Amino acid sequence: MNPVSELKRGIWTENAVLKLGLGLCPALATSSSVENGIGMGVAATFVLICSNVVISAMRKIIPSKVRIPAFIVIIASFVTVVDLVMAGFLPDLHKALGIFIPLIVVNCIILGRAEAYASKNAVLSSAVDGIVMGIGFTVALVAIASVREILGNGSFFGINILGSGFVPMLLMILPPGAFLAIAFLLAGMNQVSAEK
Amino acid sequence: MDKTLYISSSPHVHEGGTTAKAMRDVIYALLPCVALWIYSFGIIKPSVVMALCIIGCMASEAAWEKVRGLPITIGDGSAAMTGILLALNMPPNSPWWMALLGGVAAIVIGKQVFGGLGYNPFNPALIGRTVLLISFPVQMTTWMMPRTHEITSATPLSDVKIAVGLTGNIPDEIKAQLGSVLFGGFGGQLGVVSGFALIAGGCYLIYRKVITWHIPVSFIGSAFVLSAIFWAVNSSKYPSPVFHLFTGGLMLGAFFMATDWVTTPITPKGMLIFGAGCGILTILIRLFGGYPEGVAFSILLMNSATPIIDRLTMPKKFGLVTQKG
Amino acid sequence: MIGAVLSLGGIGFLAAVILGVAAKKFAVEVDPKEEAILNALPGANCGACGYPGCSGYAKAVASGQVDPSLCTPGGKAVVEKIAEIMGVEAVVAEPMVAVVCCQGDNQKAKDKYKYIGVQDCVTAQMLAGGPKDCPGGCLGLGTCVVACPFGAIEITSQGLAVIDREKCTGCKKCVSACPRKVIKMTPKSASVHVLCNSHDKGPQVKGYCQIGCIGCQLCKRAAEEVYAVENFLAAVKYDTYDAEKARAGMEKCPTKCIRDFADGYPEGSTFKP
Amino acid sequence: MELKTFKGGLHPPDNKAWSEKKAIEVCPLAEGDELVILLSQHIGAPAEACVKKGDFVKKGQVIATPKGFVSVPIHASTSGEVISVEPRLGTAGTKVPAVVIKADGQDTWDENLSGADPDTLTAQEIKDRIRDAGIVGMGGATFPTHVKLSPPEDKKIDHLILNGVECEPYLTADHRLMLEDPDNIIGGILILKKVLGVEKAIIGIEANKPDAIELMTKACAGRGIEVGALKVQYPQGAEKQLIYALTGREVPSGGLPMDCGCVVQNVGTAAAVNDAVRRGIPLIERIATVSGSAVNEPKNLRIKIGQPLGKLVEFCGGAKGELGKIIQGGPMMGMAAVSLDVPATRGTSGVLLFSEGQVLKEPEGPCVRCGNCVRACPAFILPTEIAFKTKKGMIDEAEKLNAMDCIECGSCTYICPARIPLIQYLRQAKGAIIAKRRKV
Amino acid sequence: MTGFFIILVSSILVNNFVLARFLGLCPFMGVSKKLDTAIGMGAAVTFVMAVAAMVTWVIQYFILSKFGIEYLQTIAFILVIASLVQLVEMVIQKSSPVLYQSLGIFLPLITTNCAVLGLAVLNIQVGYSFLESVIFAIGAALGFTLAMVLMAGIRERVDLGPVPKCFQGLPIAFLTAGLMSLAFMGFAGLVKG
Repeated sequence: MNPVSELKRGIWTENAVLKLGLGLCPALATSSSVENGIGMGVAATFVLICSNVVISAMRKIIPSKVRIPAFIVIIASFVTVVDLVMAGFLPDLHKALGIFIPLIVVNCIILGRAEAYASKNAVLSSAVDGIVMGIGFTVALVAIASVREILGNGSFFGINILGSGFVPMLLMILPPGAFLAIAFLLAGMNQVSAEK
Repeated sequence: MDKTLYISSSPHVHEGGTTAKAMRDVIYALLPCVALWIYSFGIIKPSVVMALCIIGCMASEAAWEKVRGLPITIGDGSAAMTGILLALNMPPNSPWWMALLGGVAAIVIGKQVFGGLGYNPFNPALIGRTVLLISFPVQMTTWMMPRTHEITSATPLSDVKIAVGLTGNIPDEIKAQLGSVLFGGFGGQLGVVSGFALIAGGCYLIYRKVITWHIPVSFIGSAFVLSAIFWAVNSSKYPSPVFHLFTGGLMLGAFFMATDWVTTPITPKGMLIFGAGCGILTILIRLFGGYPEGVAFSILLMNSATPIIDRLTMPKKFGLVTQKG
Repeated sequence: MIGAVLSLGGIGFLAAVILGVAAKKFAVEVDPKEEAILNALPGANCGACGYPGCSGYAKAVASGQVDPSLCTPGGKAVVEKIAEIMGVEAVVAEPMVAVVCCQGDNQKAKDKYKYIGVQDCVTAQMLAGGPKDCPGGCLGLGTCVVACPFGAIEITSQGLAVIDREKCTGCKKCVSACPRKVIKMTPKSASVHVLCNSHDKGPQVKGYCQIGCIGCQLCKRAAEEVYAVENFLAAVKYDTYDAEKARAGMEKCPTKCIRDFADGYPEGSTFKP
Repeated sequence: MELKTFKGGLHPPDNKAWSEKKAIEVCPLAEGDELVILLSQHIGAPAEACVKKGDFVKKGQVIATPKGFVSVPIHASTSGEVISVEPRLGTAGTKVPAVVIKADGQDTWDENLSGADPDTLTAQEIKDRIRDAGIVGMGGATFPTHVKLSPPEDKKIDHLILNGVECEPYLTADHRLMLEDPDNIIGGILILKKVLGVEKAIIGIEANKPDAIELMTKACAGRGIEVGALKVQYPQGAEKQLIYALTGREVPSGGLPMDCGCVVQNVGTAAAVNDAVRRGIPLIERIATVSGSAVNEPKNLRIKIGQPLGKLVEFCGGAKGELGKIIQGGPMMGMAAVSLDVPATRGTSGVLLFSEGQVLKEPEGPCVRCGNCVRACPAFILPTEIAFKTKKGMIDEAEKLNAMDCIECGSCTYICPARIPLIQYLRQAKGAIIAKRRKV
Repeated sequence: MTGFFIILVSSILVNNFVLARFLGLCPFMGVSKKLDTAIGMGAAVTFVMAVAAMVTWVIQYFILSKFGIEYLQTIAFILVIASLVQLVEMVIQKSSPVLYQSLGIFLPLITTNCAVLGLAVLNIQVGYSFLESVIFAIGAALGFTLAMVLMAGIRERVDLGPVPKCFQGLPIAFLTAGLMSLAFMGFAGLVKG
């Protein structure tokens, strides 16, 4: 297993958000600032890695008939852990992400990886899969969030970078801006991969 | 056979109209309003805004088509028309970059992304305006007083909205002014300064058969009826129907934006529903919504319902009626 | 802690019991073979098998009454896979490709009239029998291009339909789409074909096309086993095809209406042999 | 005068002034002229030639016999020698079976033809005479008349409608016929009324022919025939629209006029019926308008079936300027011909020559959804939606949008600012739907 | 009564689940290609949401709160919703094959529809009463359906148009959704709350 190619797979070729169209809800909802995006990305990555490991370890003892409910319960447990940890240590971020923390449970990426990868592969490679997929998700979130924060607020990671002369385009941090940003990002990705 | 002839499917004659001709008609119909608009707000600034909007539209259309290797269609006048309509929807004292940006947004995300003329589901000019309104609420609501050119953020609609929001009633001093709405004297969108020019332009379009009466009549009619009902219930809180019709962008919307061919229903019945929906939503947003003006939103909302309306109002084909006698 | 375990366990248990009972009570059978076959099929829904889409064909094969070798686009691999699922022996038919039997592009063939209208061969054919003077020639308006589910057909810069022999899967969609029946199915192994579809007599053909078959019989004389001439139109006998002999006949053709695709595609095509 | 009309449609400039004042002239036929008589000049099974090369035929003699019920015989239009029986270039631009006669210049009638008093004949005998005379709808559709006159038992017919609308621009043939030969028309109407056993007969005439309305009203007075003046609106002369305008009845979708108790006949057909029954003359001649921007002298002609279009044009002073298009029939529904060698048929109501500059060459643009086609459509369907679906090959969708109800009047295409050949897409859709239905 | 009305209007128009709250985007994008399926999906979501709102409300207040284990909310809710959806699917498949044909295919999609879980969590966060929860659920589902039906209508048209290659598929769908969301901004402030 080549870590570079794996990473490339997670970030580019099989990027969950930008290539496969998974995990869209949090990608749009929590990308109004780069900070939120990273917070969401890290939280989801954590859940992804843990659930991948546990499911991979238990893949032989879970009967295939009830595997989906079992997966969901495992994922939900980790989400609860993240929820509690964030509430305790990062109350502001927890508040900003709000309902989308519990909603990590139904993030299709996580269940998708569990079903497509972790339930068929060994623990170690499942963990790596979780890491790269999580990084891919985080990268996508940061990309969307960067566009939105820079255009919509004139800042990056909370730091004003475009100076005071810039009039922020409020639209970009509002819901329509999220849709437009991801639309153009996706189109750009398509264009780049078509030209390759 | 020495010479090959032309062969095509019947009919072999044509009425003569082209899309470009119709677009030109719309531009002609707008000219009086444009002239009045520029005149009322002091020639130079509004002219620059108008020019930049048109340039933004036409240049982005040409550039987009050039990049995609398509035939350049700015000659059909539709981009220019979008630019003019966009300008009429903006404060005459807008900053230059806003006019340009509005034009680009209108053409790129409002039209070309969908494949160009004929395929856009939303009115490009209104997309441009709404993007600007939401992005730059301050700049987009900094109006000028006609003739005096005094900078103000007040329009009759926002005055009423603020007053009602604060006190629950329209104060008498504002009420006294509302009567003069027909004759201008207020800051704000085009409707204030040239309501009559817009009506004349609209009638010209109907006469030229570019548009039909359905949408303007049902738009204005439903807005009138609904606002009249509210006014009759409580005239101290809700302004009169005449006030509603002649303020903001209602006339412009009813004659020029809601009648946009591409984004509105094709069946006459659908057009009536479309117009009525626009009128009702406009009044509801004005009276109860967060924004003082609702014409642009209501038309965009109805644009999104156009395919459904078209489907629901498909005419009953000939010969489907049950035989009488 | 105990409350948590108990209640969550309770909810889980309850849900499991309900689902378990429901699964028994509401069980609906699905043929696993059908699903396996559907997964094995290419999923192009091209209809070459004669069934409405891949799922229709999967159902038919699973019922055991239909030959598993009807999927031409899938080729040998798919047939073998299906045969394996069904537990029968695979019989793979000789792969076929479609060929546009015409080289009369807008340089070489005369037009009957100037056509204005919908760019579609079927529609143009309805108007005075199509703009080409030749009654069988390719109209080049691209109805077959639209019909091809595999993107294997292009219209050359000179207005002639050409089929890529590599991309063609033999699904016959173009054959039924063409209003002039100028596309024919041929064995993929044969690369020499008579590219003309006019049954008119020699002088008439010469009148409207520089590259049409005039029925002169020269190819037949050079290679009797490979060529036949019927109704003033030469044809390759694919049953007794032989590359060398076919080329011998091809070289004799005075109008060059016989082409070996190994030498290249007609002028203006972007396809490479 | 209150004018009746239908819903939808439009009003193209009629350009009738060029020929409406011109009296009908006989298009001459000289010795040695070739007449190409196509064996399929009607809707239905083609007739089968019963003469062979070298035979001498007389004017009015049967040269091809009908095959099947929906078919009619074909007659020689003049006397002369059959020089070949072979496929010739036909109206549709392809080669179709034809009998070619070389005129002997004598124009000798077949002596076996004889007329009869319709009052002494039964309905069936009249119908037989009509069929034997080869009479078909003269409006251009060329549906065999005897079939139209034989509705099934369960269809009660109470209206005979005569189509004198001539809503196609340029054409004035029916107009002139009504002005010059009203008695022949009325005679035919009376025969048709007797065959159908109906009390009520209405002649529909568009208001742009006031002289014809006046004349026909006067001539019909007291003979149980009404004249209905109609608004000038295209396609007023389409069967279903005409019935609606005159009676307020709608022909059911997918049905025929007889399904609402009506039979529609062209005025020209009525005249031909009169000739056939009373005088025994088969359908070998008809009135046609030769007009258009590329004709020197537009005229109304009495032509012989089988005369090449070129002869007709020649008699009208020939073509002028650069010829771009030849149209058989009217400009709205007529078919473009590939050459002037194409012979006139029983359905040739007009020959229009358009100059090069008049040919519509604008490329098809994107639909801007102006809705003009929807408002113009007399069948109340959505032409542009159907065209759009057809373009994408979505034939089932097109069928759901009632593509089959299109009457191909061409109004949508005439009015379309994007110059989309809507009607061609509709024909494509209809063809595909029919093919699909056959397959199922 | 006005309270219910406000909840309804707010959840359908102002805070539309899809266009303003970004909930349920996956099925929104996936199922809005055709109008008929969009309507079917809308009906299925409405039904499931209403039932889920009721069940989760009961669980929250009669089990989780009783035992003081609110932190298990996520696990309990998702468990219940997943089972519920599967149960509904099985029942429909057996009892009405016709309904299953038109509706059933959407049911598995609903399990991972964050709108359902989001709704359940929101109900508890806002502290709605049982009846309010149900009203909110119905409003949210209607809003979801409305957005999806409008979207499907537009997409049926847009997808047939000459959309630039790189925008085909998801990008143009997002762009359309963005413009719809833009239009729905007009409802902002329509009701306070």
